[in-house]
Amino acid sequence: MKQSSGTLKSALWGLLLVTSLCAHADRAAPTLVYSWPVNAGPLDPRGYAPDQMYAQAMVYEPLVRYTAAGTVEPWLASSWHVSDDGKTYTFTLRDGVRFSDGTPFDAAAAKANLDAVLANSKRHRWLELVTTLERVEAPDRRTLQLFLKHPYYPTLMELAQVRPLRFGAPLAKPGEPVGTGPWQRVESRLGEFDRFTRNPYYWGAQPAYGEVLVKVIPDPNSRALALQTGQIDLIQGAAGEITASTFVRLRDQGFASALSAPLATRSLAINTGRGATRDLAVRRAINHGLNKQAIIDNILYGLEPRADTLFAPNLPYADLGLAPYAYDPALAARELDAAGWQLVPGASVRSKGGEPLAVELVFLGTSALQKSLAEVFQGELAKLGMQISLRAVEEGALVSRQREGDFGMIFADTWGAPYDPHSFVSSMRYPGHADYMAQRGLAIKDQLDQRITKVLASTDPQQRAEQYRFILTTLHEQAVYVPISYLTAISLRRDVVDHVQFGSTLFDVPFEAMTPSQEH
Amino acid sequence: MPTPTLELRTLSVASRNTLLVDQLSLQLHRGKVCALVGSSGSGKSLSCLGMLDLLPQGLRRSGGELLLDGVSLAPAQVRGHVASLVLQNPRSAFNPVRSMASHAQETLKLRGVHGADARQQMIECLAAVGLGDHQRVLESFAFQLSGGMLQRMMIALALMAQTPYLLADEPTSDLDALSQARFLELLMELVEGHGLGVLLVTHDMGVVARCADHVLVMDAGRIVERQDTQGLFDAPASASARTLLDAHHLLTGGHP
Amino acid sequence: MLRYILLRLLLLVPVMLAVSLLVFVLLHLGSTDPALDYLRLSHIPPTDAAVAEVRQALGLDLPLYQQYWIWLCKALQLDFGISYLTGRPVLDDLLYYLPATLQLGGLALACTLLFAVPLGLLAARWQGRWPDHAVRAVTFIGVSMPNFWLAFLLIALFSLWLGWLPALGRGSPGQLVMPVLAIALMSMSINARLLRASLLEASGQRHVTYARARGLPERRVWRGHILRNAWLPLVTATGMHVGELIGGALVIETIFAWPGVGRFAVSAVLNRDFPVMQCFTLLLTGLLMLCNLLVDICYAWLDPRSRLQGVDA
Amino acid sequence: MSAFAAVPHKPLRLRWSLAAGALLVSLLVLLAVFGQWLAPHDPDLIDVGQRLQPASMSHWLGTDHLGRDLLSRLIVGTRLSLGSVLLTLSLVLALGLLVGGVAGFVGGKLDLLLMRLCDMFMTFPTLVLAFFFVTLLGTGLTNVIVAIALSHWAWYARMVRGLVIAQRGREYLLAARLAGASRWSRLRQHVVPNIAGPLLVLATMDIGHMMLHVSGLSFLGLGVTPPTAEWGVMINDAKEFIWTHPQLLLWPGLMIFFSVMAFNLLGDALRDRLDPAQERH
Repeated sequence: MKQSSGTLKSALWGLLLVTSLCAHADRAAPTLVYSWPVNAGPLDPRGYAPDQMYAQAMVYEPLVRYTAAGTVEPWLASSWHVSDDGKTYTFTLRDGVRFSDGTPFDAAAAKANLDAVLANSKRHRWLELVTTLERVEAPDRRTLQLFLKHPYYPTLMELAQVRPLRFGAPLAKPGEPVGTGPWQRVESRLGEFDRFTRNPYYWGAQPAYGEVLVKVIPDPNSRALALQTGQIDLIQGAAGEITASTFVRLRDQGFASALSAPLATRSLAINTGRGATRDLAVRRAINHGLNKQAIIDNILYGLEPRADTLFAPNLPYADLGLAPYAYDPALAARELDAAGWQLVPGASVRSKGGEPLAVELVFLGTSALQKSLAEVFQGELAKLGMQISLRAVEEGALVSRQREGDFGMIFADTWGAPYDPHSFVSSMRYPGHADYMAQRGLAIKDQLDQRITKVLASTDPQQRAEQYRFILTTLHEQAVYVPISYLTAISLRRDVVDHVQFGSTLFDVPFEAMTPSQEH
Repeated sequence: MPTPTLELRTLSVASRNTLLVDQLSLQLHRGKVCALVGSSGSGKSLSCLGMLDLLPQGLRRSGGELLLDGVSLAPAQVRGHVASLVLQNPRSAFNPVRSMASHAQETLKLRGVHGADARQQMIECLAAVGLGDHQRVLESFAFQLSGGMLQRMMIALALMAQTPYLLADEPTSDLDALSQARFLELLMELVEGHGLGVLLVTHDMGVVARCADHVLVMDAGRIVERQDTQGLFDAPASASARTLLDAHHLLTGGHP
Repeated sequence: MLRYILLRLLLLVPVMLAVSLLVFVLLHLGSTDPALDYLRLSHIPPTDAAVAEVRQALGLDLPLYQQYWIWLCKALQLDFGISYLTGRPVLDDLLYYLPATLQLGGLALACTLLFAVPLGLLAARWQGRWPDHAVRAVTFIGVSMPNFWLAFLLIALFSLWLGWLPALGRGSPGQLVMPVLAIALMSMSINARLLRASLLEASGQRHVTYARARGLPERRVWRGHILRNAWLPLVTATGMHVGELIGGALVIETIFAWPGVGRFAVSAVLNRDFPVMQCFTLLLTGLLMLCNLLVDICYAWLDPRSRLQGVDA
Repeated sequence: MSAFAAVPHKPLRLRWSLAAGALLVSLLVLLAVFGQWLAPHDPDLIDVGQRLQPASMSHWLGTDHLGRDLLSRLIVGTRLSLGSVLLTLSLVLALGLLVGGVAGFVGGKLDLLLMRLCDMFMTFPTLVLAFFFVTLLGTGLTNVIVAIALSHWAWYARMVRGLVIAQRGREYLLAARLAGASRWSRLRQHVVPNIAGPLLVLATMDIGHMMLHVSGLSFLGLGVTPPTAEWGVMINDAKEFIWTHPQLLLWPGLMIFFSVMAFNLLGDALRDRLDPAQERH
């Protein structure tokens, strides 16, 4: 898709060369320059907005860390043992770990952090483990015991999450982040940047970079320009750091780029409890009627693999070999006819018993990507005789519509690793979710919720896999969702930085693994 | 030595296509009042302004050579140095945002008079025109003084400029009878006292009768009759002179 | 005069109070619930329990009048509450970002006067000839140009094609040029046209004719009489333009990634950050009322008529 | 009798600009009314394969990021932009006449109160006020229209009040009152026609201003809901492609620019013709 007039391209190259020459590369303690839309925030170990998760992941560490393969590896806990009844977890803490202020990390410090979570359980209750955790004991300096009210298999997964179950120095003053992680935040200037330097007491290998400077750049276009003009070295993440078209343009200009494995699913939730989408045939027709591959190739520039099921196969318990809904408009039309949605000659919209086949698609007005996708869906489904009316809303209204089920179809991505599939599935049981509202119209919704509760409490992996198969297969066959593509993190870097890898979750960026490249 | 004169030769004023003043010539003599009369719209005010080249936007001036005692002068040299102007509606003639003192200073500065003796001259001129309370008058603005006082202030400015000639464009038509009489009295004093040469533009034959030595009657941009005052009143030659006089007699019921 | 200024300053208080009450009520009756925005930004699923908990934490569950009363008491001690999203005191953030906007707005205002006055004078001085037509054409384009489109044209021209100026951010003077121009062009053109019209009107006045009749040189007639009167409408227009400049800053700051209070307010409004919106509108009202007072004082100083006849407030 | 006041005559320039303004505005109205039939392609037809094409015979101005024909969207966009502004104007005029009329006619305490309210609205910059109302009412074109109307009515109310008070003193109104004409008929027969002139001038001058706000708010993502073609939204969409396809940004901006200029041109000419004395920047 090379499309730019001659003078424009040469001007850009000129711009690039001039700026990269004068970019300073001081050799003393090399600095990696990254960017984020907002400041990192006070960085409380258990803090939510305004604390930014990428920064919390740099400073605070979990007992066990989530890996790309979907399992957990020992981290602050060198080993652990789960009791037979699945209700007691005993962790042996790694020795010689100290906080960035030099104080030791031991069972007492760990217990203090977890007790603080339990004390404020009202705020942290959204995480299932917090409601199931009874109490925490520290029998000796290197042993930590967690007692649960009932078995809860995703305990280790939820301990791996960025917040709230990570560990900060108990005596640290608020706003002074002190963690055991490879980095410590030394300076934060509002609206400008946050500066992280190496944690001198870090138990692991010291990072190659001496400093990570995170500039505050809210606008994706400005971020792309900052990379071009050498003001930043790296763009990485899955939170819409830059638009797909800009990524392709910069990649074509020679910036080293990479795409991560699928981390979450970009999908539409269909309301089974309201309007024409109550009818399974309509939902199946929608799944068959969308040419996902063409959309991905043109709107997403082929950056995200096509999604056929709600969860990517590489996620735990999700590799079920479900039959995808192939793009087959003819089949979709036949199914609609069979279900009684007739297209009266002369009319452009099908109807059944006087009710027009009209569905309201709600999307985020400020997201250019969702707007483009919505417009393409509208165009494609119109060919099937379906009238899709688009409703653009801003963030706050989108959430309230998801809560109240005030939508025909709505953009509702999954939460991504490490929440998928267990936390996401678990949340389906509670009203106030797009998923709960979408599934409300299913006859077997209650049975589904019971199965979800059972799967979370099951201790036997084989039985757990069986429950997941039922849940995911039902959701797939009832076509409650239209999975579009698997969200991947993108990475673009100037050739001053090497060994750039992706974090195993949506939120962390492994700066500690990156090294300044040798040539410069 | 012939009496000093300020002569205007063949002044014409035209807007885009109509001729408003056609080949007007006149002579002003020191110590004499020459009246320029005519019905409204006859172009007498335009001539007065045209003489000093003060025509508003959109009007073209042609001819109108000015000679002082036979010596040709440019209008800019005449304005403020040879001839001063007194306008009809005095309130709008003063800059609303500047005090009387600043108007006076401006005029005196032209003659290079500054500081204390400028102040002195201001006081003298104001006294000369009967504005005794000079402190208050000098500090006040146009909207704070009456029409009559403003009219006399204009005369004072003319005195300060020490110009031998004075063009007065309908100076009395806005004033009440009392301040009109006082103004004409002051004018006559200056004419006899300082030998001021005055061009008096008016449509009020009463004023002409009382002050004017010589009368020019205008109609549709041309002078139709030139006579001395007494002659005009006795035997008006032109039709427009007669109509003016009839109107005047009607108003005043008989001879002036 | 002093009494009049004191009266106007006293008037500020009831108006600010009325504005704060109006804004408070409008916000809370608004469409969506800020708790949802907080949960969204915290990546917490908005279950009913979570929403209730956040509403209680942010004090939104209290009855409206009580919330306003609490806000008012704290506001009187200059404590405008904590921002829902940044967790920092609202006033500190706003005052932190304000200088950037004032710098942009101030420069734009200076730029407006710097260009509008000579252009207006030029056009009026040579009315009808080529400078007049040139100025009228330029200002006419300026009045019709949308500022956000102009901003992109400037970026495309100066940073993309010519590469002279950095396209965004703040710090080096080069980064000031485009945003200021994008904001100022509109009000510069309006003021130039206004000055030209008021100059032409003033030069037609009778007192100017009389000034010339008194033999004053043309230069002094222009400076002492025409200009002195033509300033007045410009002063009132400039007062109004302070508001327009701030409106312009709102849009321009988002384009040029300028860390000003405008952009901060836009993000606060989109994320339903009530305390910030409340404080921002108050700050803006105060600023605008002070500007209007300043304008009135200038007007009274320049025009004795209004000063001595008692200014009609 | 001040014979030397500027002799009123119609300079050539004035007639020219009136004609040009009227011509451009009528062209816009034409585009707005017959938009669909004039547009070469269906403005909302998405053809993802034809994305970001340069100008070609089939697409004179090329295609946008979703493969829709840019020229058709510009033409159809006229309807929305013009329509929304005229709707806003009618709302603003209604509000202005109502409040201004009542304040002017009733006078006294009510007049004072209404005028203070106007002052408060007038101190706020119109765009900030509109922005504030949109976020309260929610996005969407109807809300944008209401928001802009709410932020512009004060100017009209202030002017109407002034004119009503000026008219009220006029003899013929007193005569009408003596003749027992009801207050309402007096307002309708005598006062309104005299207000129409200056109001028309203010309206035409203000249309340009409002159009800038409608497209401004759409540019900020708060205005028109897709996929309807509107110039402000098109600029917002094209923002992302400024580096590679600046023309996507150029054309909608030009359309806004020319339509605002057309109304300003007409407004200027009307102002000079109807009441030269009334100065409004």
